[in-house]
Amino acid sequence: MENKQPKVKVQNLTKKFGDLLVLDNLNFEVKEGEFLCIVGPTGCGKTTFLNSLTRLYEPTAGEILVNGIPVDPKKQNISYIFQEYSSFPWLTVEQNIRFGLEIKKTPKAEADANVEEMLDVVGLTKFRNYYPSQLSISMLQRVAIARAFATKPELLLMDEPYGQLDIDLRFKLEDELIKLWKKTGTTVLFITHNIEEAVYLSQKIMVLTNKPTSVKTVLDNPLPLPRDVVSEEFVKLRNKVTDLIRWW
Amino acid sequence: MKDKKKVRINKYLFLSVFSICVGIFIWWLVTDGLGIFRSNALPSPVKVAESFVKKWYETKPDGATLLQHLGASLQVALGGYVIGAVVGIPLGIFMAWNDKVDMCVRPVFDLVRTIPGIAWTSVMVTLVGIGFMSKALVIFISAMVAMVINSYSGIKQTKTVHLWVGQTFGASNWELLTKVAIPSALPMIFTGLDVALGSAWTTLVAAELLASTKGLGFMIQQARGIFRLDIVIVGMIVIAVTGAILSSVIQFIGRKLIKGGRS
Amino acid sequence: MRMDSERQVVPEEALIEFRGVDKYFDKPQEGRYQVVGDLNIKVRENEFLVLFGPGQCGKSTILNMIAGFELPSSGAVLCQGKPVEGPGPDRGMVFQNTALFPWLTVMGNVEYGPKVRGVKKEERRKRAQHYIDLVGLQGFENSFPVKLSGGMQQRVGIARAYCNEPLVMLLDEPFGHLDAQTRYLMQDELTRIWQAEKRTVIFVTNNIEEAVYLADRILVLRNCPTGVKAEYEINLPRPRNYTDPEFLRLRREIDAVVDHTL
Amino acid sequence: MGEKQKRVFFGAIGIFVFLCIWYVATALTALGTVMPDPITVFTGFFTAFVEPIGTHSMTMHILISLRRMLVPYIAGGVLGVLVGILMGWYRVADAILMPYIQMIRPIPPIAWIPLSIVWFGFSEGSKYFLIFLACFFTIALTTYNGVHSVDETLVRAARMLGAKDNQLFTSIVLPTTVPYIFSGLQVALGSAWATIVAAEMIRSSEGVGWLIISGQETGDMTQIMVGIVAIALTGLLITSIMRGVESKLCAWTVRGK
Repeated sequence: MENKQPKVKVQNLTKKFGDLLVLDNLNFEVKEGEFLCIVGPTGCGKTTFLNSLTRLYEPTAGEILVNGIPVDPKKQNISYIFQEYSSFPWLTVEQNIRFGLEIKKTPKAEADANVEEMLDVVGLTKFRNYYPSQLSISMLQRVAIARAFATKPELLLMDEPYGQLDIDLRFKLEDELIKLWKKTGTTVLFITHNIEEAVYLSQKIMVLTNKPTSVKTVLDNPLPLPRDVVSEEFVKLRNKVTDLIRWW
Repeated sequence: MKDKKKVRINKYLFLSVFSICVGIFIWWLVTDGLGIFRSNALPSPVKVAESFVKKWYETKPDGATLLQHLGASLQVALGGYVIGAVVGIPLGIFMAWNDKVDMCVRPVFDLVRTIPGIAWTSVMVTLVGIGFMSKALVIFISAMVAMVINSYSGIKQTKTVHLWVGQTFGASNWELLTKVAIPSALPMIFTGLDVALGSAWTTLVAAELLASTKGLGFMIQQARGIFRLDIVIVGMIVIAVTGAILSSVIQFIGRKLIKGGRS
Repeated sequence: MRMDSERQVVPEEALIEFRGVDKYFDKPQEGRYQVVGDLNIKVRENEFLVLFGPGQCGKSTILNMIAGFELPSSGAVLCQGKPVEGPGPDRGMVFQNTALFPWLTVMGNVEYGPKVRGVKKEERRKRAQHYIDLVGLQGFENSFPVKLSGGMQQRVGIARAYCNEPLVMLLDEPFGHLDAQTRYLMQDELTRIWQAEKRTVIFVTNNIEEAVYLADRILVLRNCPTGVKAEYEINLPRPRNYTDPEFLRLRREIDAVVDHTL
Repeated sequence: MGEKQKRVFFGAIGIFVFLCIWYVATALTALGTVMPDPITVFTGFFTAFVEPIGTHSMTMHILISLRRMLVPYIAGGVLGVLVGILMGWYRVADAILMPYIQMIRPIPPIAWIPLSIVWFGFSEGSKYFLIFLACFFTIALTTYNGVHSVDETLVRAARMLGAKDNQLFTSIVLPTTVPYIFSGLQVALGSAWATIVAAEMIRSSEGVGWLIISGQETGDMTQIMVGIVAIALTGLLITSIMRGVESKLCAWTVRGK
């Protein structure tokens, strides 16, 4: 497993808006099927970071390789769940989930199977013909997650998807995400402000500095799944990450 | 709690109906009742109602029935309107979708849009003479301008996050436009269709007042010439009612086509 | 400035009291449903009371009944022994969506209370400035709320409520929309402000860490129709630490008691 | 090159290309026999400031048209805001007045021209009446919507802070309504400008509308085009002034750090 080339390789990624330096020479690697959490202080330009990774923002300098070739959403199978609610209000739940598959011109039989599977996994089968305006916040987030996983992505980016949910719902969706990640073996880059969430989900934690953002350090997270947020080792790792970030 | 609210609502409903009746009564009082205003200054509601009924089939005094005038007006208005929409919507979308075109065309468009549709009548009449064509062209311009404005802002208001979702799935520029931007702009495009219809209808009436041989505008202008104010008021009522009906038809179609409870 | 009374002297009747309170709401389709069932609460002077419970049901309604926006369907809500009839400056409230006046600057928002109650200009300006400094907003007096970050907007909300010198401060999940780290900062700030300006505080939240971090006393509430399920005295020294063993033990214990949303 | 300069640069190109197309079309094709080329139109436009057309110079034509529009526009605006607030705040006023507003509003102001001529003759009065109608209903309704869009939590916040009912009106309802009033004023401005042009075209002896119609009667296309340029530039001027005033007064709605 070790000598295999990394799923994602980023070399001196830099991003400037005009002369304002936002991303300052980031270098890191992510292995196949790994769950990497990225955590940084408030306002550390994390959305710019993820958008540059998928070329939504053109990086000023640096190389981003997925499976060894420069990243290109048209060729590679990448999905991105945004912090803002991004389900299409004019499509039903089912049509929303099918959206990615249609863009990627997936054959109908396979597409239908994926959509049915995803509807079942996120528990929205009963709501397939509902429109987003009729759904609660947590159901909307489930639609976005189902849509992202439906295309069986090799790389999944998530920008603090559970930021607005209350604690019970957040833990529930986090458990669902881990189940989906284990089942599909996707490589996940999950960015968040919430340190407890990062320690709860990750195999590896990458800590970013404040603006201009660069990689402070990368920590391994050896804790066995499922994790207990009040257990001894969990809290030790959490304190370690907190001390690297604490600005408050 | 609930029934108290219901009582309050019909109380206000009753008040509205009552206020209309009072209005009509005063109108009748000052005309037929006390004869303060002669009918060439303000015709009584009875006279207006009477000519409203008669005008539908009578050709007096302007040589065409109300129906024929209405038909003539609708034909011109809807003709110019449809072409204006067919040209205006793609132009607005095209202008909004690529920035270079947007920046070039925008200032010219801002200049043209402040020119009221009616101003073009003189140009068109001089170019193609009085008659159907000049009025249709004027209405085409006013409807097209309204359509471009609304489809333009509809596309510009597409949420960036929706475009990002499309881009990350690898959608081409054309797919982003057709599968994300246009569906998101649909409600605004229908607002445009509604506004354009209103401006087409208003411009038509103005054009007919200026120079025409048939149509509602022509009818009320003629009637004013011979002091038949009752026909003028009948004409105004028909203009208002037709405008309202056309607008509600567009809104109805909009509610049917726009999915997701967003219209 | 109000002289703050000695903490040990517990007046015989509580500052705020709920006696057998029920509350029903009528929704057009679903008809009548009960939100609060036979609630009995006593709130002591100058204590930091946290109403902690799952999801959305009932907690805010209790706060609204104290503030006077809602009246109980049955039973009584008393403030200093007298039934609450409507909103009043003696019960200041901080809302989850801040509810700042967008057309007023920070200074305009904070001095709004004294202004509508007829306090003269330079007296209320002085008092407003005091509370603006207290919540750490020096230099932002003339900016509009739309230009401020979430955390700063909440500071204005707190300063605005404090500026009216209320008897009790009601906070309805004020940090609900903030990101996790700003939330920690605001919890520290609120503790500091509360210790500087002694007032009774009633704080509603569904975040257990926030409840244990802030509270002198926690009332764990049931799901709809809500009522007091458990009560915990939290006498950890302040400033508290989210990860110290005793804190974690309390958190585990309370987490076990509360009924989780499905 | 900054965003602003880019916008101005490409805008200038757009206008230049538009004028070239216009010039080429009139110079080379049959259109030239009927339509004057841009140079003649613009020279005609600027000379009109010096040599009068009809009895007035261009400045006077524009000023007269503006006066005819602004006097009733202000009256319609003030009355529209007052009636809008009255109807928004008191259900009784709403019940009594709303039927009339909903009945009269769909009638295009231009359809009132025949009646206005009978009631007010060809005097300024008939134009004031038309413009008043063009503005009053739009502003009244947008103000009414503004009063109804007051955010309930803000009313609660104000009550909590001790505001009495009359203070609620001045300190919450009015400020909420201001942006609505401005959007109503801008829409009304557009329709007022269109109405005054139409009214002047129907019957007047000066003003930008008269410029066009007299050009049409004498078949002088240059004068028509000069009139259209005058209308376009004046229209652009008043809309940008209105937008400037709005951005100052509604600064608190502008997002962004």
